[in-house]
Amino acid sequence: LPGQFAMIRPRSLYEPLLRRAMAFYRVGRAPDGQRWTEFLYQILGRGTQALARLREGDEVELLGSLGNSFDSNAAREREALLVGGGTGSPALYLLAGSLLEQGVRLRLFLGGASQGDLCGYPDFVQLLGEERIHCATDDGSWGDRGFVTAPLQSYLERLPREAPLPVVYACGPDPMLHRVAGIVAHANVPAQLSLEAPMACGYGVCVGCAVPVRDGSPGGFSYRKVCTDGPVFWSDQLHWPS
Amino acid sequence: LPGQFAMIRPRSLYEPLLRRAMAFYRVGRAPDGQRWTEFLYQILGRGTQALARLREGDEVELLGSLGNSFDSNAAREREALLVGGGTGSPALYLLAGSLLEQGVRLRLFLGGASQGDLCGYPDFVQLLGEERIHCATDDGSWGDRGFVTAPLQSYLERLPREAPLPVVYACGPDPMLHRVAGIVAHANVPAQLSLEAPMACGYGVCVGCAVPVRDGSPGGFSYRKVCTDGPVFWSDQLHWPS
Amino acid sequence: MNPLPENPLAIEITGTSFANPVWTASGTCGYGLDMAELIDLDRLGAICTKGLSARPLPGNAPWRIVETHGGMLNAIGLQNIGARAFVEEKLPQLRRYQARIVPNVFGYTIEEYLEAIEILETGEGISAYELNISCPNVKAGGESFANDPRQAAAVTETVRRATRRPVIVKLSPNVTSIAEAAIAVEAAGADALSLINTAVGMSIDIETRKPRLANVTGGLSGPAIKPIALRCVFQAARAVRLPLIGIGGIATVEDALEFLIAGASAVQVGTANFYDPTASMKIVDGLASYCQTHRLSSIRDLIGTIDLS
Amino acid sequence: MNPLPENPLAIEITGTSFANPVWTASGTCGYGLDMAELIDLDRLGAICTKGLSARPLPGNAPWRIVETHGGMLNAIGLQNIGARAFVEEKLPQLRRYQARIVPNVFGYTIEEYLEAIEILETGEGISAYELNISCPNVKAGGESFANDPRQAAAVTETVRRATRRPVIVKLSPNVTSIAEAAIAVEAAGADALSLINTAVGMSIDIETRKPRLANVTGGLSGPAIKPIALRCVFQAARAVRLPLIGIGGIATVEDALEFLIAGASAVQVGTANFYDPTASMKIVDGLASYCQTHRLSSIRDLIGTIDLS
Ligand SMILES: Cc1cc2nc3c(=O)[nH]c(=O)nc-3n(C[C@H](O)[C@H](O)[C@H](O)COP(=O)(O)OP(=O)(O)OC[C@H]3O[C@@H](n4cnc5c(N)ncnc54)[C@H](O)[C@@H]3O)c2cc1C
Ligand SMILES: Cc1cc2nc3c(=O)[nH]c(=O)nc-3n(C[C@H](O)[C@H](O)[C@H](O)COP(=O)(O)OP(=O)(O)OC[C@H]3O[C@@H](n4cnc5c(N)ncnc54)[C@H](O)[C@@H]3O)c2cc1C
Ligand SMILES: Cc1cc2nc3c(=O)[nH]c(=O)nc-3n(C[C@H](O)[C@H](O)[C@H](O)COP(=O)(O)O)c2cc1C
Ligand SMILES: Cc1cc2nc3c(=O)[nH]c(=O)nc-3n(C[C@H](O)[C@H](O)[C@H](O)COP(=O)(O)O)c2cc1C
Ligand code: FES
Ligand code: FES
Repeated sequence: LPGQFAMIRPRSLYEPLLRRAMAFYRVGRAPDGQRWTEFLYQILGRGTQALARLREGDEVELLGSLGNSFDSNAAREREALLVGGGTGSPALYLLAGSLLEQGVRLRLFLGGASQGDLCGYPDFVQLLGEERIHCATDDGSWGDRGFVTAPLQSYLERLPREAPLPVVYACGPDPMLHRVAGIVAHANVPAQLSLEAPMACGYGVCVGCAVPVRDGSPGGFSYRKVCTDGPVFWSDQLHWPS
Repeated sequence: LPGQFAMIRPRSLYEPLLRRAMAFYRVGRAPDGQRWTEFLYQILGRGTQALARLREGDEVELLGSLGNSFDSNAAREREALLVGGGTGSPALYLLAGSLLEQGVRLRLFLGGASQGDLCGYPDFVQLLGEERIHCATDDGSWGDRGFVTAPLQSYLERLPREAPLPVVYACGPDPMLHRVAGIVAHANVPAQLSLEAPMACGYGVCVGCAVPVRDGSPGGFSYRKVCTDGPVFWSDQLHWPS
Repeated sequence: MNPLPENPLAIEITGTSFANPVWTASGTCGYGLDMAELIDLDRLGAICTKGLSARPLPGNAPWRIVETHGGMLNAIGLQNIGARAFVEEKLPQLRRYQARIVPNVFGYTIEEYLEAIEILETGEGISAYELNISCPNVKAGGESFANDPRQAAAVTETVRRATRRPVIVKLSPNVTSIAEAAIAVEAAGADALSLINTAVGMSIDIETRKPRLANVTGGLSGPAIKPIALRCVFQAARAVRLPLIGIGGIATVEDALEFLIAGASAVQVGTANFYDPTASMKIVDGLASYCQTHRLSSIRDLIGTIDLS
Repeated sequence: MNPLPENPLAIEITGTSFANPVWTASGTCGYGLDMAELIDLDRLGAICTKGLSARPLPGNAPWRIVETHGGMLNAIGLQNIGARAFVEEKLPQLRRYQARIVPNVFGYTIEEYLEAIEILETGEGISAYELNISCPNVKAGGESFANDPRQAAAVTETVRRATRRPVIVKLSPNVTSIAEAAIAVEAAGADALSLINTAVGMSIDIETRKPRLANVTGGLSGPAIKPIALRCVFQAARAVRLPLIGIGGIATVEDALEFLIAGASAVQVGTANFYDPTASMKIVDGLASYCQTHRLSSIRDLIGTIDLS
């Protein structure tokens, strides 16, 4: 389901130990009935370097599908605004596809440090067409210069008052999601955010991936697990440390 | 030089940490003048598994040439008997070649647990011809059943008294070398043994590869480094723990 | 031949029998139930739960984990649902499986340990308690109970008096002498020792210059610490007569065998559950075939057989 | 702009200047000379020699090393040529290089430390001594000097009185409180601390059931222990005012930076020399470019800048 992920690492490699969380990017069924799935990752550290050394035919250890998924029903009768930053963008591809199938109008805001960090851009262009995609890069090498949250914000501000409120789906690094949360709160727009957190297990046993979620407990929040309670949370549920 | 080795591991792999010692198996110069070298290894543990995952074009980190070498002059005017066990055999290939060049008569005794452990057998056959190779395997799957030291011993025993004494060059696991040492001591034949020892550095700084060598010190021996003082020692120098 | 072949993997620890010596370690298998989809809990020797306290605890702020070479650091902050919720919500479900249930228990004072035990005493189907003594003793300047053999003994003695169930004391490697710690808690009435808990470590983000863990320091676990853990088991086996349960970097059957040979009667699989969820099952299978290929009628015949000649 | 740009990597430890904070660790670079073919000894901050004793020592029987996940165990048994042979045969050659020379010194009694120091005092070109206090004190039941802060202080004090050269005391991680150890040797007159030595560990061959090391236990080193080492440096930096030299699993410039930020004034590269002989050179280069990209006029401005806010 859109937003779910798997924990993967190359088979019988000793280091790094922990599997890496990867959102399902594309899935399908081959003519012979075999199911396939595609992940899209950016080479950042030891885990992704190890994945990058794999060659055709090499095996990976994979645990999934894990986590909850985006609620695409929330977009019924509304426009869907997808916001992806860096390695968060791949998580939106399946969602975009299923929203399109449901006939939802949608728009994608893609951000990254530089042009090469706009993960999946060519595939998104094919799926949605360039005119529905707004890009922003920190260095201005593609699209606007600056954070991807800027075009989102100005889009929301320019929406006609009478139009039905859109719904936002976002996935990316914490600082981006924090900004998105501020923008949607101000605009009174509902938003689903898919979080990244350091994960050891991915299936709920290590409690390493904790994120503060508002509730009735004494401190005003308690820790939930991104891997099993998430990775997708409603923006207004999240408690952002100040 | 025959008997020298290199310390190698795949480039930018995190685990295992330590390089593995590998004897130079074959060396040469390509038509374009580039030098090449070949190693022959048996997949045993983590280090050799990692090497086995390399594909054409992958890089390795290599430190060498390291260590001393077999003294092929010792075989002048004599017959040379080469004894290789398991992963020790590759160290003898260059030696065999250079002895042949010097016109030395030679004979090879190859041992291993099973047929597949007779490292380099096909290459040795090409170099020496089958008739000059005696094989022994623990399980009898090729050649004699039993230790490779048995055919060596009976060969030495059947040598005519008046013949000049041969010289033995051996490389293999400790128990084999220990047996060889006993046999050559009994037959009064000189022997050079190339030792294997666990090595961390290979260039003399860790002192992990110690082997007791007879000398005038109080205990009757002191520890030498296999990597820089060896790997080749005269059999009668070595102090075997009882 | 024996007409009723015994289970070669069965072991006994202070009068309680376990189907095999492979347990999952506290904090690495939740309350056991989350593992049920991935492994066969009926084939596990025992489950040590996430550390339970008398009252629920929220845990530390993120980040709580960092990967390191050969291991990971964690500073979860002992987040748990509390002993009462465990007894009421988790225990009834967990009892449906054959794996024995060993709640891991902690407190910040001796009284809190006692409170937690009293709540757990109301639950049925508990085979033993494992006391985590590596947490700070707020009444003794915040030093860990494990850092002072007298404090460790004091907790042990108090809990020992409060229950008839076996009490396993979990030792910390962050001490000058593991033997001294083992002797102290043996004298205080422990029925068995499990060792080791994590080693205190740290990691710094060189860009922000902040500790990577919100808690600054954390506990190092995984294969990186295996040699330390094995040494601790070996030393404890020489110091006390209690059954020992080996923990620390165990991921394969070879690892488990090393600990048994060093003197452990059972082992716990911790961090390996994260990166190889079926590790414990592979170890159970591996031990069974080891017994077969080595003609051991019982894995017990391997315990403590290290050859020092 | 400064017409004579200073060396941004220069550091000073108790009045002695070092061209850079990158040293090679005792026991991992021999007497320095074996490294000369592989690295440029003129570009190294200092060389800590293999541990030297008053008289030569033969060392342990093989096997002396075992590889572990992320590290290795060693039990070399302190094999060395003795302080006298070092002064006569190695020191004159070693002095030709720019790297400062720091003999690592040990003994099995306080008197033996003193004897070794007295011999080394006859040598010229020595910048400081590093005392290895992790070896057994045969006059105190064979426990390591490092295991008892009073014994550690006693060695420090004796050596401190016997020389005008700076005395660096090398701490062991195998203690309950590294802070207590640091405070004790600071009070005894140490000029600087280096930490950590190896962590005691063990490995067993499951086929023979024998320890893999002839010495049974050995010292764990390498990236596996880096988080423990960094924590020790951090804790010592909070406990004492002495300059600290960080050691433990340092293999890259990122590792070195972590230790500097945690409070180390210099670092030593150990096990990494084995599997990446040029590691120390890469770290020197890496620190230089770090200073450049981060606009630091001196690496000293980084020391102890950990941000705990
Ligand atoms: C639910 C989920 C889905 C994900 N989907 C994808 C995906 O589809 N494609 C993809 O490329 N990545 C995805 N990620 C991120 C991925 O799991 C790895 O964290 C990332 O690839 C870095 O791993 P690495 O081994 O390369 O880097 P590491 O060696 O782990 O670290 C490299 C650098 O990244 C930093 N870093 C590591 N983890 C995080 C984190 N969680 N947040 C911030 N910084 C971090 C480290 O501090 C370090 O500086 C996802 C993460 C989650 C939680
Ligand atoms: C000078 C020298 C030259 C060598 N040349 C070759 C060569 O040409 N080809 C080749 O295949 N190998 C050679 N070796 C052996 C090689 O260095 C490795 O030790 C061997 O390949 C095993 O490495 P591994 O990583 O596969 O196994 P590891 O994971 O290191 O260990 C696998 C198994 O082998 C055992 N083992 C490891 N090292 C030794 C040892 N030194 N003696 C006995 N048992 C050991 C371990 O205990 C373990 O059971 C040489 C060794 C030396 C010292
Ligand atoms: C994420 C995590 C949480 C842990 N929580 C606890 C705990 O609550 N109580 C406890 O006694 N030990 C806890 N431990 C320690 C483990 O039970 C075990 O002793 C340690 O991790 C060493 O084993 P390993 O290397 O196999 O992980 C925890 C370990 C990890 C990694
Ligand atoms: C093979 C070997 C020999 C060592 N010998 C000594 C020694 O003689 N004296 C000493 O103080 N430390 C000795 N050490 C410890 C190292 O100097 C260093 O403190 C330790 O290995 C941790 O650093 P590392 O992880 O970078 O190796 C030795 C370490 C190794 C691996
Ligand atoms: S990653 Fe382990 S509980 Fe979420
Ligand atoms: S392998 Fe290090 S000294 Fe020989």
